[in-house]
Amino acid sequence: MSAVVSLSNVHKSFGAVKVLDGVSFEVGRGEVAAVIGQSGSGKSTALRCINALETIEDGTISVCGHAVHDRKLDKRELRRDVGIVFQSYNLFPHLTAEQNIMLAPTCVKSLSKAKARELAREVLARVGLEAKADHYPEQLSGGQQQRVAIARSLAMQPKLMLFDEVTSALDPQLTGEVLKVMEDLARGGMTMILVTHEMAFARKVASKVIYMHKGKVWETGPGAMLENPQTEELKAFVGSGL
Amino acid sequence: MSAVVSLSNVHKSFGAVKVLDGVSFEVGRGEVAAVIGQSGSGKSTALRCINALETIEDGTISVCGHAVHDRKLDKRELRRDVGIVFQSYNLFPHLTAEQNIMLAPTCVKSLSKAKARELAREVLARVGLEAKADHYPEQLSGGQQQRVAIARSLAMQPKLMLFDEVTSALDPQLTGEVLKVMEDLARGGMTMILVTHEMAFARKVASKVIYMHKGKVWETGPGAMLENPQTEELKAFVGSGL
Amino acid sequence: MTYQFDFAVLLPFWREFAMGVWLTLQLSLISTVLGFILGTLCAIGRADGPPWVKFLVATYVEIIRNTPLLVQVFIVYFGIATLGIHVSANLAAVLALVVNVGAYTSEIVRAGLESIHKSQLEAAECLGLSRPQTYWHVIVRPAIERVYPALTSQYVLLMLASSITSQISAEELTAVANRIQSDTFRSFETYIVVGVLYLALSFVVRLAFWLFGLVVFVRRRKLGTAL
Amino acid sequence: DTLDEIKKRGKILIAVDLGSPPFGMNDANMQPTGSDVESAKLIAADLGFPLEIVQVTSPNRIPFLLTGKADLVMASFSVTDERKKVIDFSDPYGVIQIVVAAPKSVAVKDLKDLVGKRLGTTRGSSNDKEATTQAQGAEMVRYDDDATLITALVSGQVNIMASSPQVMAAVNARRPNDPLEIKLVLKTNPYAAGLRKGDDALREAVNKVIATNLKNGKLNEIYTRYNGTSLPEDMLK
Amino acid sequence: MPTFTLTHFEFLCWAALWTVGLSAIAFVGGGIVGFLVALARVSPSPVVRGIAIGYIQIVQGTPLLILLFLFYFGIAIVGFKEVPAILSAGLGLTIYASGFLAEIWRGCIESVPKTQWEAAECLSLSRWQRMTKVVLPQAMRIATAPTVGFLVQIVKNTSLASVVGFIELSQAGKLVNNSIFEPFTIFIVVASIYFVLCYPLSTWSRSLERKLNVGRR
Ligand SMILES: Nc1ncnc2c1ncn2[C@@H]1O[C@H](COP(=O)(O)OP(=O)(O)OP(=O)(O)O)[C@@H](O)[C@H]1O
Ligand SMILES: Nc1ncnc2c1ncn2[C@@H]1O[C@H](COP(=O)(O)OP(=O)(O)OP(=O)(O)O)[C@@H](O)[C@H]1O
Ligand SMILES: [Mg+2]
Ligand SMILES: [Mg+2]
Repeated sequence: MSAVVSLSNVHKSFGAVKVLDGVSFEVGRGEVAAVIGQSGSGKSTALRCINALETIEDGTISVCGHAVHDRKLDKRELRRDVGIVFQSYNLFPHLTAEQNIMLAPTCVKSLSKAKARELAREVLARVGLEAKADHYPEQLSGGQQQRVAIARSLAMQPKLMLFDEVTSALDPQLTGEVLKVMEDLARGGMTMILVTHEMAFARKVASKVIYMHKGKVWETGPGAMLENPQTEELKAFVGSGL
Repeated sequence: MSAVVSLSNVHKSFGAVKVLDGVSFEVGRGEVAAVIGQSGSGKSTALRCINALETIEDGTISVCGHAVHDRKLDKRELRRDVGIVFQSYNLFPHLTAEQNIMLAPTCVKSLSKAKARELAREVLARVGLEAKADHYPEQLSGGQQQRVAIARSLAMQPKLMLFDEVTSALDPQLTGEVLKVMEDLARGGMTMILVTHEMAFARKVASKVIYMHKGKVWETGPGAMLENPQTEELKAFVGSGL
Repeated sequence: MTYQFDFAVLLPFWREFAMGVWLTLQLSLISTVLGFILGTLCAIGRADGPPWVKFLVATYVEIIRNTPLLVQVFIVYFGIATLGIHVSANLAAVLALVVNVGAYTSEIVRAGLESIHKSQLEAAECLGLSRPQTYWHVIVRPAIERVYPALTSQYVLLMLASSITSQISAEELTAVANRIQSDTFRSFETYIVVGVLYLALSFVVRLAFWLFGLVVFVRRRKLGTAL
Repeated sequence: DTLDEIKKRGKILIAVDLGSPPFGMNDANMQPTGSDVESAKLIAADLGFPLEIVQVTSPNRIPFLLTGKADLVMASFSVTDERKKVIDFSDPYGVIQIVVAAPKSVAVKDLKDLVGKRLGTTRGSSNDKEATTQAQGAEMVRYDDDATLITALVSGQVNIMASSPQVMAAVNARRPNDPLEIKLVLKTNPYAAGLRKGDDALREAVNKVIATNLKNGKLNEIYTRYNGTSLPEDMLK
Repeated sequence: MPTFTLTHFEFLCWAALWTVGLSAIAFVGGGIVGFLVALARVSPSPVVRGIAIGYIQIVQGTPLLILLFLFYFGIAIVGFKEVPAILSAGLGLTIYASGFLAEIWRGCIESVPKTQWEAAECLSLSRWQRMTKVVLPQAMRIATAPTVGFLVQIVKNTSLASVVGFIELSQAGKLVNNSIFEPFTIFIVVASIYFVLCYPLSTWSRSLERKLNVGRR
């Protein structure tokens, strides 16, 4: 089984609202999957389930060999393998960029301060922010904050990265900066799942596109499927989304 | 001298920032002057100086016969003659629409409650809001709030009305409601100065357009001047603004 | 007004005043540190503990906040004696002050904890931080930074309130004042002097907190945000 | 002067410390009682004025008098030279000893044995002053009033006291198992009513009443009733 | 040996009435003085503002105990000899409360946006009219919760009036203890009475605060 992530018949509700209604898909090693769909279709929830931020009611989720649906799951082990980046950055405001990045390696992997600092410089360089190591989040632009957040995840050397609309709070120029970093990652062979509204980006980078609608996976296929939608819903969505 | 408002070589700084750098213009009785210009060019500040909300460092301002630059100016007398409406409405949240309007006539002009109420109904009718007299600001839409703010100024029967971007917080439909009221006022012969981003409205209503740039009056002329800008700056501004 | 003021009478007592100031400072410092620890633990317990801890802390906070410190001091001093434990007045004073200020601290810190957004917690969780690590690095520290000004005010009030412990024989500043005024019969002058000393003390305490804040909250220093 | 003022006012204000049994305290119905209270009633009656009792504690007795909140202080107010500098005293109407008392188990033979021991007393009282000067090296534990001192002794917060035998009696009534006993007598002080300096007319009047009532035994009766012993012979003549 | 009886409880309850009375005096007096100080604190004149700041600093930087002593003896020194304890204790507490209430209310006044002041100014309202018709009505809504909260502090702090001989609840507790010597029982009862007085106020204050926050959202 070469699938890094595999969801099978996943169900999830918030109260009376059915948010995931039998979702199944697989993402293989080195693949870049783009999840698209209307607001409220359950994209974020699916991502959060993969990272065990939400518990599911039915179905199975396997991520890098961890059985995420299992109640006995060791979440901390799972999260050594999975990095996630949110739309709202969620940097720690009281720590500098560098300290934000160093926190997890020192706490979780027990790296020495010096080693962790070295690592931080390295990942900051990868996102093009060596110069901002000592800046606090509020001193950085949105795009820079988002890149620090990506660097923070990268520092844990995850096998899988999840991105939830990481560019939708940014203006076009800042969006460009962040997308560039993600493209680099994709080229470097990182397995990635990204929820995105950037159709152009999805088409360019994604090896697999997952279209969600009303809590279901409505259509799956390669990037090219966006040019030739099979269902009415995707047709409407792509028509409006571009 | 038929000028209701006349500014001559007005200077004003905030700390080290020069905001008004020798501003001069005149507005005659019954004229409608539109002040346009980029963000930060000093439009609002000029308006606030006319109403003595800011003190100036140099130059003279005469408004309806009051020497506004004079330290001994009786501000309350000035403000009986000048009404101002802000972008953010600034209605009093603890009073109903009617009470908002009645406040100044009863306090300042010592009108009886009954007279003031009659007056309030009258001006509310002029802005098309008779039905909303008993509503509190938070029960009104943005456009309705803005119209109540205009009515509140009108109730003092000012000789001059100042409007500072009164529509920029509103969506197009609400903007239309407010602009209609202002058009009516202009037709009624009210002297008005309006800071606005609505070029189309300026062109249609204004008898005089004042283009400000970097704290200076860059160009002045009739509404038609917008079709035929003399300076590079106005050309660029009109080009982008439309 | 026929009263003749005479502050010179108090001069020979400067050593006593100084001793009183010293004990007041000691009482305040110790109760501040211990009260802070107790209060922070309670706040965490109330925000994130099992139901019985929540209930316990809530009860503790409500009882303390709705009864006078004076009565609490008496209950501690005579209450634990009734149980057969005999402690010095200073220890009893510290105990009462800690119990008192712990409740107030817990309410302040709780407000700070609640102001930390849930997404911060999730971010730490997703980085694989354990619960205690998350608490320390991501929640407690920024929360305290946020409520630091409120805490400062509370601990200045604590310093002032420590005057009550003169009632159970702690020889702090107010006790010294009471003794000196009955020696010199210059009550008005004595209390004026002591009032001024307390004002100076509260200034010193505020200053100390400000300096401490500069050292501990690096970000505020670097960004120049007021404490 | 004060006597005129009393006449004008139509009542006399006498300060009594209700926190120092048996001189001043509350009975089971929370009414003021004690030898000072009864003496004050007697003196007020003989002076011919209705009495109003003003409550004081030992540290604030003198300020009360000096600031005119009371005309007369009758609060087991020992006559000392220092106090005489600031206020006047009437003739004594009682005596009070300053003693060091401790349980049997504590060995105290002379002042040296007190070094390093904790000695409970009432802040600002003459007991406080006497013990502080005589028992050098002892640690003084001062409470605001006798009531708190007694509570502290009964609850065992302190074990040795420098106060009056009357306080000791009050303590012993509440700790029958391990009673205190008198170890040292530091001083025997006559106590008297305190007045503002220069209130000579009032002092004369009060002195006359005290002399009469010492002679007719009424004051001694009151003293004996509350203190368990009678006044010294030489005061009664 | 007498024990704690209904008589004593009754005595304590009567004393609690004095606590309530003293609190009322402190609250009303402190409210009036505090209101004036709060107005002075936001006055346009730097001198008036400075005096108000100084007053608040001094009151907030001195222990209530010392304030009470100062007033108790100070009043007599300036010549009012027969002022009853309740008045001088009331005065001390009034000054104390005014210092804190002034600061609370200043915060509420300043939390009314500056644009409201400007709007009122532009309608030609006088400074007094701006304050009373526009700012205060808005500030008052914000002020209720912290004010009620501070009322709890006042009720509790009247216990310190015992040190100047005023017989309120705490002093009554001491007196009862004096005659029956059950410190633990008595002070627990005393604490309970305070709790009964204060708890409803705290709860009320908190519910007001919640309502306000909901309203703002
Ligand atoms: N914690 C929650 N409690 C209740 N309902 C929730 C919660 N989180 C999400 N939902 C609901 O679940 C549905 C799906 O949410 P989800 O965030 O997964 O959508 P999405 O596809 O990510 O949309 P968007 O593009 O707007 O982010 C929505 O209707 C949302 O209101
Ligand atoms: N109270 C103030 N203190 C300091 N600087 C100010 C203040 N008010 C305005 N400024 C500065 O003065 C300049 C001019 O401001 P002004 O509000 O007059 O511009 P404007 O033309 O109205 O712009 P906009 O279209 O954005 O409203 C700006 O650079 C602004 O930052
Ligand atoms: Mg989403
Ligand atoms: Mg503007």
